[in-house]
Amino acid sequence: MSRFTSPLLTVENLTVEFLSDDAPVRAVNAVSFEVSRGETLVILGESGSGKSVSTSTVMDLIDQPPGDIVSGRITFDGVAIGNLRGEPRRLINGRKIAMIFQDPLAYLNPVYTVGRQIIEIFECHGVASGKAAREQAISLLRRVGIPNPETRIDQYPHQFSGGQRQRVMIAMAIALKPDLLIADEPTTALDVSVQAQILDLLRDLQNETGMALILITHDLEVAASMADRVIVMNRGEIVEAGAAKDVFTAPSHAYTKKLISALPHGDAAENSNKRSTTSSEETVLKVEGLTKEYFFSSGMFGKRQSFLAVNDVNFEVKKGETLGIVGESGSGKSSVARMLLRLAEPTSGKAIFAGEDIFSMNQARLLAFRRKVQMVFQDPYGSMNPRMSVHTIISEPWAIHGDILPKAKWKDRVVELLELVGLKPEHADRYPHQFSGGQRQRIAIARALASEPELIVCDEAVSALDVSIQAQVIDLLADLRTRLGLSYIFITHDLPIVRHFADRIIVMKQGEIVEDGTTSAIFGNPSHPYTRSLLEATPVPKWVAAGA
Amino acid sequence: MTVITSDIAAPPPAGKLLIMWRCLKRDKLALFAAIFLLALAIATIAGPPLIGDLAAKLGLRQRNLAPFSFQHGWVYFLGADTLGRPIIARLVVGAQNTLGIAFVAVLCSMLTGGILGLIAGYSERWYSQVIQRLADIVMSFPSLLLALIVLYTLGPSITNLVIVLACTRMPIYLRTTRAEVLELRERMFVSAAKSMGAGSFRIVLRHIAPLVLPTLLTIAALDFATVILAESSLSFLGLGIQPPDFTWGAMVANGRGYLANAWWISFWPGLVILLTTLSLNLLSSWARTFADPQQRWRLQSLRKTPR
Amino acid sequence: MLSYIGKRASHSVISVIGLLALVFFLTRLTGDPSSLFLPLDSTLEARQAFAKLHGFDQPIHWQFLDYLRDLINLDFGQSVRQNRSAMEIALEAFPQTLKLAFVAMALAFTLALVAGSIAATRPGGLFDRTVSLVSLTGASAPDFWIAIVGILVFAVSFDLLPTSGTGGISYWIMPIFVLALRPFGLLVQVVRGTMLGALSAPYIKTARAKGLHRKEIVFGHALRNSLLPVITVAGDLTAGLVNGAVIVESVFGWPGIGKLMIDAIIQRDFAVVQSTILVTATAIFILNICIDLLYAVLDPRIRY
Amino acid sequence: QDASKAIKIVLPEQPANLEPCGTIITNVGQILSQNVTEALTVIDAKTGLPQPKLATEWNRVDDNTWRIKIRPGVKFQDGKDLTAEAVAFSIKRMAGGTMTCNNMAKFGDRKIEATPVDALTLDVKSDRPEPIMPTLLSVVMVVSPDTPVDKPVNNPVGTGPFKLASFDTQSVALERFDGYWGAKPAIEKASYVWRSESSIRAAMVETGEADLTPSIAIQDAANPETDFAYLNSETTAIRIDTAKPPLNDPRIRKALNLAIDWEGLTQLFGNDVKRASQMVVPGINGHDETLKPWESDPAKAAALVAEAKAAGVPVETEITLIGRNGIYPNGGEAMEAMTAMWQEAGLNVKLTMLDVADWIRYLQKPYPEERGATLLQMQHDNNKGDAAFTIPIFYRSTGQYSTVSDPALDTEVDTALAASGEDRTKAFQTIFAKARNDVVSDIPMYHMIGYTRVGKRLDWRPDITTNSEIPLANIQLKN
Ligand SMILES: Nc1ncnc2c1ncn2[C@@H]1O[C@H](COP(=O)(O)OP(=O)(O)OP(=O)(O)O)[C@@H](O)[C@H]1O
Ligand SMILES: Nc1ncnc2c1ncn2[C@@H]1O[C@H](COP(=O)(O)OP(=O)(O)OP(=O)(O)O)[C@@H](O)[C@H]1O
Ligand SMILES: [Mg+2]
Ligand SMILES: [Mg+2]
Ligand code: NI
Repeated sequence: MSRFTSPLLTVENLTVEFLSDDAPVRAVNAVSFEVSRGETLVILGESGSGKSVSTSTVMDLIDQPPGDIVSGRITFDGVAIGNLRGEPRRLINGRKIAMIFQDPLAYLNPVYTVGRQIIEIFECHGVASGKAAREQAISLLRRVGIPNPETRIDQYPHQFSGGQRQRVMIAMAIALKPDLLIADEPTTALDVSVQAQILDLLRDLQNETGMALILITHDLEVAASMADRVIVMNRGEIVEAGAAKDVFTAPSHAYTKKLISALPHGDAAENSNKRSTTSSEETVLKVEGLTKEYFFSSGMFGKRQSFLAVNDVNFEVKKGETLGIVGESGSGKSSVARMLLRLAEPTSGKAIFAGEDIFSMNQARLLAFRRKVQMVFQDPYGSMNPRMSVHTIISEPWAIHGDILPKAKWKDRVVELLELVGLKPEHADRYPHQFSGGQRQRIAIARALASEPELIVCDEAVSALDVSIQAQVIDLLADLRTRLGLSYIFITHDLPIVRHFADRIIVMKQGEIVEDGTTSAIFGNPSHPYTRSLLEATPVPKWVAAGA
Repeated sequence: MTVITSDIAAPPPAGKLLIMWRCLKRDKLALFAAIFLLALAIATIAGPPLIGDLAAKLGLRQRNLAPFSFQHGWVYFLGADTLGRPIIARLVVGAQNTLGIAFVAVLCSMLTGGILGLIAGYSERWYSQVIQRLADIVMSFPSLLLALIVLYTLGPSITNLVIVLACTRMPIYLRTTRAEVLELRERMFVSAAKSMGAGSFRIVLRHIAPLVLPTLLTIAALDFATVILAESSLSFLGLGIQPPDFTWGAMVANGRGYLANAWWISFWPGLVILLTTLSLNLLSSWARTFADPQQRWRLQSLRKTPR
Repeated sequence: MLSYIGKRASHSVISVIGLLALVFFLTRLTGDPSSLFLPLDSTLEARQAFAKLHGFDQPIHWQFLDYLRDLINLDFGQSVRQNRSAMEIALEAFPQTLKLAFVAMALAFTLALVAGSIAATRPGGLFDRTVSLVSLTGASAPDFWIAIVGILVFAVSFDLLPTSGTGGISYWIMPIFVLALRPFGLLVQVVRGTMLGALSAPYIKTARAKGLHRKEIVFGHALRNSLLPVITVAGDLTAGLVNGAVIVESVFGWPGIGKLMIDAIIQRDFAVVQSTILVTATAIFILNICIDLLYAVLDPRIRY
Repeated sequence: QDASKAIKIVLPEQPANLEPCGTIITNVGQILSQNVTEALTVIDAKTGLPQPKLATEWNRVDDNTWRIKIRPGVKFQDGKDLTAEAVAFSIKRMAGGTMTCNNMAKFGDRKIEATPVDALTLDVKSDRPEPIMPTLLSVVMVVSPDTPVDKPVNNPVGTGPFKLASFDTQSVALERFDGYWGAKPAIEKASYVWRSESSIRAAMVETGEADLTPSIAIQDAANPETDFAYLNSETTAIRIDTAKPPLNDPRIRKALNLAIDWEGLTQLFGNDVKRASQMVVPGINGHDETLKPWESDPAKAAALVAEAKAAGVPVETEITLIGRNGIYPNGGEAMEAMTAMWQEAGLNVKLTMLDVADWIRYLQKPYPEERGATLLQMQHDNNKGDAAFTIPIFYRSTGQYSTVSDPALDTEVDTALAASGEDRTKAFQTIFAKARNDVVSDIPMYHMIGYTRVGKRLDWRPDITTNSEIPLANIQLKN
């Protein structure tokens, strides 16, 4: 493209492997790409295709060994940085190149306040310090849409919701207005309106400073709205590259074609939906007046403060039905999910499951209950024991509830489940840290399915999956629902997916349900202003916007 | 992702033991440590029947015989002790009691401390508090006094000695375990396990304990030396091992007055204690690496693709 | 937080009283002090008179009630051997031990943090191996060995340091060194172990991507996350020193509480045993409360 | 003050207190005796006879009464005069029973009472005839009448050449007392510190940090220029419990003596020690120089055991040898060696090493009921010049350590104690001979040797009294 003259970053023929006793795993194979100032390069691709690994290599974040850069040349601003270490590398990382990590929950240090983690960047690059740095950090948090940044700056990551942590991560990355920003799935946990706000922010930065952006996303609409150029990766290789418009309108590679046609959007979703066909009258779960108040104190001896995260939430889930929960990031969706599984005690309220209040169950009843209800966590990496292999992780429900599956059959069943979610049998012997974000999410889904539950609570369960695999997983879930009468509570920010998959939807904002109804009703005739703003926030492709 | 199978043939699937052996081979120091401990084990079992009598044979006319001479036979190569008994023979014969006492004592303290620590850390019930305060009490109880009390109430015996040693070392395991559990129980995977229906027992044992164990092993490996030496300091109360039985610790203590004139009397037993501890530590740090999937590659062959 | 401290403190007070009662009854099972205080060839009558004078002939529970009554009046009893108030003796010795323990631990702790962390950044490397070997050797060698050989070498052969006693800086060097050796060895190992895990955590990648100084990454991010077991072990070792730096105290003639306690135990000077245990136990309980509070400071996820 | 006239002495142990009534405790006596406080008499190290100190002369008024003349012109360190009244006070303080007085142990069960006759004369009465009263008076430390009577003190005030300057947990300091009645000592200041490790004490004198240490281990006494050996009035022995089979058979007891490889055992204690044949050292009234120690004769020992066995003595019965940890240097090793030797001789001996408190139960009457056949490691110290401090304890049936109960022997002991002069010596010697040859209730081992390291600055030699006193006044400074 003529607009961008000299490339800022060039990656040539990059090949990365992971070594162990077994044959090496080739994660990235002969990948080349470049990005210029002010340009946005979007990397699309299958989950596990090497997107994160190839971009991490740019920042020297792959540990070698066990990682091994077999070949490749990385040039940034005319300097070869492939083997750069120590002080020169430090001056580039964070300041010239910054990265938004895919899994914001694990990538924040749990023992420091978010404020400190942001201020640190200013201080170590000598940009600002003390009060000034704090001021800047607060304004950054405000820019990424964190409410009350003055108080929240002194809180710790675990006190933030998934989407809020992701935004903290973004704030950290843009703090020094880098020349190149690598954003690895930056909006996976953000609702559409916040997502739009963040994308605007990134665009503004690009206009302001000429920042180059490498955006990894699975979301085709986001991709289209941001991309100047697109590369598509599959199985560690680049299968297609070109100007955004060309790739989207005239894909050439089979995988790209599959990708673009995989998930129907907009009204197409309304028609080709995977919603439940056999609507039943039997109520599986009834939630009444659920309320959660978080207490926290600022500092060791600080005053105790409280925050009402969930406020008087009521809903019902029927057998064989999918209840979608959408809403603002930080509106208490995950809190509701955690309470339903008795992982957090509610401040007040009731949840009747099979005629019994979950919150007053004794240990034995709880055990039976937990066999029937499973959860897919928003943070799949954190939810797996790092010492356990995938086989052990997936077979754990069988070990807990001895009567589900005889031990002899575990191995086969694990392989079966892995294949159902699009992973390979040999993955069973690997450990969580050896997977990509999307792969971990799929392992979590496989585990949830393992105990053959009646109700699954999915907290952003498919948010990191590329559309083709997303479709595969949704199909799987829909199939199970029809065959086994499973019910789902499906928390997501992704409107096409809920529209496609959910039977009824509740919309949450600031801890309260602002609207609920059947999917068609919500999408066809939204009544609450917030719902409307959600539906309107659909991004427009960049070439269309530019052309207009 | 492509699995390159063409240029490197995948090794045939190996059993757990074989994998461990391969990993052990890659860490030379740990390998030496293992070999040393193995040799020690063999000497412990096979040694006493072979040279048992030599260890007790008095040689009052060759008291404190200096080492490094074959004049009196090879058993005197490392010198003789204060009663002229050959040090080599005594090292071999002393190993059994020493290692037996230390091993059992360390194991007991680690197990009880670890288990109580897991309970105290994970549970928030009243007994967690009770366990902790009890640990505080044990911690503030002078070990010598404990030894004396045990001696007077239960009488001298090796079992009681082990009880005393295990009791006094127990709090460190308990408190360390608890500290780790406090953090680990807040981790997401514990919630995940809970949500799957795992009981406290399973969570503590399967999810938390494996992550605590490496730290405990590290402490235990060093405690081995502490326990061996502490044992000898208790024997002067009459609670320790009684002559003619002896341990390395007793040998070290025996040579205490001779450091300026006959260093070898306490040096050699001190050295074997040191080597044993060192070996255990090297092995425990190897085990730590091996048990951690994120670190295990350090012990693997990592064959690179040719470029 | 304040309520937690209050609760902990009250539990601790109860525990200390329990400990004292335990010590009171159990020590009296360990033989009659009269024969120990009097010369070996003194007569039975003399011994009985002695027991009567000091109330050892009373039933044990009466003795205990007496003790409690005195305790309420803050009278901790008289040392039979030293002809002085037992608490006065204990409080005189305690600061000496505390000074020594504090300096030694501070030294061992900081050195171990630094050495252990650096060793963990390159496991199996030269620095790691050297630190491990040196620290483990120091930690598993008998302490009197090091103390006596140290004196023979540095004081006698080279005449660099005084053999023993108290006084200026030079008197501190050897005792501190000997005391710090074992804690250092153990702490290095614990730091190294936990740091290995922490250094491969994802947030370390974040720190690297942020371009933090290596020092910041290792000591700020990784170390901070692995401190829990480290301070626990350090606390435990401190308690050990507070309770019994006996070897160092007796070899170097340091008038501390460890030696005092051991002597009192061996000589069955019950009042001194009780008082020293009261003093050290109080210190240890306070130490443990501090450490538990420190957990919450170090890791915000831990709340009491 | 002149630093060159100040000396430092390292003791093995911290004195628990400085009560003048406890000077028979080694580490108290080594500081106080002859320095801060003085007694009425002192024992001459060579002859064992009492010599004048604060008493100038004495004579026996009747069987139970001795009249003592007090030295005139003596002042206490607090300025008070020494009078008969003051001496009577000191004796009353000691014997009155209002406080525990360790030195009283030397009096056994005797009761004494002192009454001033005039300003410098005093009558001392005992409840039964006491021929060696002047010797006994050597343990009566005379203290200022201002000393509290009912409780022990840590700030003694006596008449000695030095007065206490300070006493804390690290050291005791003495200063020369200018009002002293006798010759002015060369030393002006003395301080005492304590280290338990013998090698450290030796090192301190070697480096010049200290000037004198009264006892170091044999292996540390390697420098003939500074290290002096002295017979230290201690006798080591094994006591045989004659009441329990098989030890109630004299043959077995003799066999125990004969089975030891004495020459080998001596290696443990160095060649300076003297084999003992009786429980008191030479120089003590009653010691019999002609009495031979047991020879080593394993063959004869075996024969005796066989003979006893044939006579139906249960020789296989387990005999417990009870040792005491740390009793004297190499004590543990000696027990180990002797056990091995006895086992060699066919006796079923088992060793248990106990700590003091536990060991004392076996040493002193009443003995534990369930004790079985026991041998007991012991060490006896008599530096008071007379076998009266030994014989009744060991051989009279009422004796503290005694395991014999022989009425004939009892009367013999009583007669000996009442006798004086030649008769007394003879009678004691007969009893020792009987104990050695017929009763065999003990296995005398050695008269022990102590080693003292004296710094190059000092001109002083240890002697048999060094274990109980180090008179600073006797120490001269070289050049
Ligand atoms: N430490 C590791 N050891 C072995 N294999 C690894 C390791 N890290 C990643 N991989 C593998 O490398 C491949 C590429 O991973 P990468 O994280 O780049 O995927 P991705 O394209 O970002 O996928 P996603 O969209 O799911 O995040 C995956 O197949 C993954 O299993
Ligand atoms: N432990 C906690 N202490 C204090 N506040 C908390 C805590 N956990 C969550 N919160 C707050 O509660 C609110 C709801 O959090 P929750 O995780 O339920 O949001 P969410 O709806 O899942 O959002 P997202 O879509 O971003 O994941 C957020 O504002 C969050 O900051
Ligand atoms: Mg990824
Ligand atoms: Mg959430
Ligand atoms: Ni999305």
